[in-house]
Amino acid sequence: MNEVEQLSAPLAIVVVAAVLVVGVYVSSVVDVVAFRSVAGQRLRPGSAALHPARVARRLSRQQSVRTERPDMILRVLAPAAFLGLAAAAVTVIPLSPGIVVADVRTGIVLFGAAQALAIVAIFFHGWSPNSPFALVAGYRFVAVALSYELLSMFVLIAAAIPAESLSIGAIVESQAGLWNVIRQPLGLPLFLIVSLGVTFSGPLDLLDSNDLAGGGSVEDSGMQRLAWQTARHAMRIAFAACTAAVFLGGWHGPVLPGGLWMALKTFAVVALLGFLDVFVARISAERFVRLAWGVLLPFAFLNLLIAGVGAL
Amino acid sequence: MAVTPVEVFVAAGSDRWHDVQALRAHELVRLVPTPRHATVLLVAGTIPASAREALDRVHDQLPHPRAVATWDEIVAGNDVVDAVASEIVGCAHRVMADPSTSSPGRLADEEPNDWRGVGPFGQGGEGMMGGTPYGRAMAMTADDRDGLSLDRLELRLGPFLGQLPGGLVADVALQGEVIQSIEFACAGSKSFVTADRAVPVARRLLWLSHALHVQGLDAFAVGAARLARRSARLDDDPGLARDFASLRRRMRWTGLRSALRSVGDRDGRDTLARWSAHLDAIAASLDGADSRPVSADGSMPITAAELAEMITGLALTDAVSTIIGFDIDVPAMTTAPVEA
Amino acid sequence: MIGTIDVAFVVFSVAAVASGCGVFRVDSMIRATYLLLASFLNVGAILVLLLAEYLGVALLFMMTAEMIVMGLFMVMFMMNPAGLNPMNMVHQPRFAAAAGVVAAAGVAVVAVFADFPDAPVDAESDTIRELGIELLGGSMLVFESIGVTLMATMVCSVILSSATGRFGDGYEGSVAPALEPGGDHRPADDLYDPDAAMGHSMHGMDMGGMDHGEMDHGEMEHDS
Amino acid sequence: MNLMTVLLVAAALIGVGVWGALAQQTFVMLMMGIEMMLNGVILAVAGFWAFTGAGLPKGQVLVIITMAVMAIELAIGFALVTAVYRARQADMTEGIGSLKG
Repeated sequence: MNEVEQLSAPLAIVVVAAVLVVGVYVSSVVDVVAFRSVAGQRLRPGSAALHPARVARRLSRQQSVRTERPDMILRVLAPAAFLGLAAAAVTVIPLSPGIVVADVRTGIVLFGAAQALAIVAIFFHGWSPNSPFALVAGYRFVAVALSYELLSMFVLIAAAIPAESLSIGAIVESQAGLWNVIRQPLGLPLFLIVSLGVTFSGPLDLLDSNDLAGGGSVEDSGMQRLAWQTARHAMRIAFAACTAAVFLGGWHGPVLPGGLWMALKTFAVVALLGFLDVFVARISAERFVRLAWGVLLPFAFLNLLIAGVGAL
Repeated sequence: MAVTPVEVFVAAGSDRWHDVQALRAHELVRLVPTPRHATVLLVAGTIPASAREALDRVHDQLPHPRAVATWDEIVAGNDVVDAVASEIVGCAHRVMADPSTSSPGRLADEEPNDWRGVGPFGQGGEGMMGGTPYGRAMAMTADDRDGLSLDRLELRLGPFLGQLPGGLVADVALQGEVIQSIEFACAGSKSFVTADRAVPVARRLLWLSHALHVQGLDAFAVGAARLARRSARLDDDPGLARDFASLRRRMRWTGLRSALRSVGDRDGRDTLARWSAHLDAIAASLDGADSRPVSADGSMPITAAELAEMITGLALTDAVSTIIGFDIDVPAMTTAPVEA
Repeated sequence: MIGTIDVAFVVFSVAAVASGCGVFRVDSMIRATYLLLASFLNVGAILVLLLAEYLGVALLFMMTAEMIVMGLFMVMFMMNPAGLNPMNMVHQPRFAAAAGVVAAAGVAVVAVFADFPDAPVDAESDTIRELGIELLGGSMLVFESIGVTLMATMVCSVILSSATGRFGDGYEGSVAPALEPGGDHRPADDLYDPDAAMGHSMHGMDMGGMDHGEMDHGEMEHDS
Repeated sequence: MNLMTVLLVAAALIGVGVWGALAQQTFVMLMMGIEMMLNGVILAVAGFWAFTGAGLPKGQVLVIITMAVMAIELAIGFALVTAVYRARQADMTEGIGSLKG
């Protein structure tokens, strides 16, 4: 752990910004590709690659409608905070051997805290426009989020046990021989469920969902909508990178340089999340809450037990 | 040339609502769930006088630059959907190129009336609750299912809500996400579900397309809408039955079954059973290699009052799923004579 | 000698106190709740500056979850949660402000005049590891007691908040509040059906929240 | 940053908490006042640990105890609010003049 070098502040900002910009763009392209291939529409590589840029250009020219008596501070804060938390989460994840933006000793707890604060940002998004469907969606999301919140913490703590450290860099190093996905087979699927929850996609598409006429985004237009979508993709990148680092061995891998392995694994998780988003139907919040407390949480305990026994 | 799809919000009268769903099949058009996301407002079918003001309000909710297209004014060639789609794309391009042509607001942007506070601190009602300070009632507490008295929010849903069948109007009272009471605006107690009646297979597929969209499966909705367009064409399409079977097989993997199971139980049948009946009917019709009207057996007709009773106490999501599970025949509902 | 840490400390402190004051000044319940969270986050940041790194981040993490729940309760219980309707929800403002000043001054006097030993934490020490070993070593009994207490709390809060109390229906013997502060309580039947509450449900009527099946069950427990 | 400044900030937080708890009328806001006082207590305890405890980890354990107290206060508080609300339909302190059910 000692040889990990902290990047200098300006370089760190550049690195985080680059990771997020590239990541958000790639994640948006993945969404287009996933949608078109599942829908059976023609897939032109050039068109798909330019799609996010075109959408961004169109939305930036669209009016951002102001609703009646919104909570304007929180309305602006919601996407900004969501994006900022994604950036904060990225900083604690090692990007390649020896390179991590902020090698804090409590990296995994900080990641969990960023995820918990993301719930607040998402709730703001539903609360602030002063619109009934958005409020219902935000409220419903919080109920779901409180249910997966514990799950995420147990799964991450279990991953920290073999590393004997809360630093994500140490967790990656502990996977030199055996990746956590094999050592703790329950961890990865549980963490993917959490990732789907935080990015409200696929089965947990309970925020911006069609059954509430767009839910939390029902009043969003123009830049407001663009900012929210950007933040959501940034959060997906943060969770994909964390999944790659904590469960898929991070930079470990043959032949290719470590940074490239990390990028490839992150991309694989982003692609998986993108396809799950398109391919899985939404389940109702009530059912998920039941499932989370009744089934998934016991599995998380089992996972913790496996990790503990493995560490003895 | 590659372009991004134009985002369209549909305000459809109940007579055109199913037809409009076919637009989901078109690559250059994307139907969005809220007017705030749309560039073009597509007005289709007969808009009753009672829905005029709602239409104007929806129109004003579109962000600038915005444009309006009207389905029934478009002179169609041999394919209405293509004609409408190209008109929509044209509209959108014109207004994007010259934002000054954006459709102006139809209603005045103001409160129904000024703030009317009555309390000592200028609040709207007594004890900081209730009253109608802007001409809109504030929420008041009412008993709920958990024995607490929480705020009760009265809303009117429809007639142009993306997730509900076009023209359907319902007055609901919500506490949190739970529907405490719902009343459909309709004439009489005539049954308004079509599942027991024979309808063309294309219409059933269009229903499926919208229903998949509501369940969060937009990509599958595109597939269903494409099948609907193919089945609507006159020429015989032998691959249709096979492609539908393939769509249905893929739908099995989406978790739709567990999402719909035991939602909206009535007489031992849940929403999943209703979906199965619809899908079986489509499959039977397509296997017969013709588009004869078919009826889905087993689906009981239901009246507006019965449906309202069924979904009272459900969460909003489950209520929407339940309503969509019945292929509601809104025209029959609104024009039905009052029965004694 | 003013370093980065001192500047950060001043910023976090001012933010913590300012958002703390904001909690009791804003009308919107959601803003109040999350201003309290902001205050906690800033204190968490100060804890990190004090080298209690794990505690700072844990405070951040825990308070976030706690305030989310609090926000839900706020919206649920409060009338007018967004503060869109003008309101005044304070009483005895002068006395309260005076008490606040006195309390703060009392602690401040101790802070300024008391003489404390000077034994700062070694900046090189691994405080997280030490804390972990302490929690599962010397202070294990304390740590486990906290766990058991929290468990008991969960059970208690479920019992307290459920509609059916230990001795029967939660409405039994309950009294409606006065319509104005200091006034008489309203008659009991304003709130519930007295017959049903006494357990003699001869009318067979079910008022809101009354479940006869559950009530009978509760009485049985009481007798045994 | 030294012990005195940390304690002064803690004093300010405790003062704000006392003011809030006494001035607010609703139970939930009253609980927020108590939370605010505990917030100050946490800061003070952590300050003592950092400057006078020579890094003894027992000081950190005390912070954890305070946090647990806060969690318990919140959970029991909300349960009581719910119970009182159920029984009296009251969410303001004036609503319950007597504790007698």
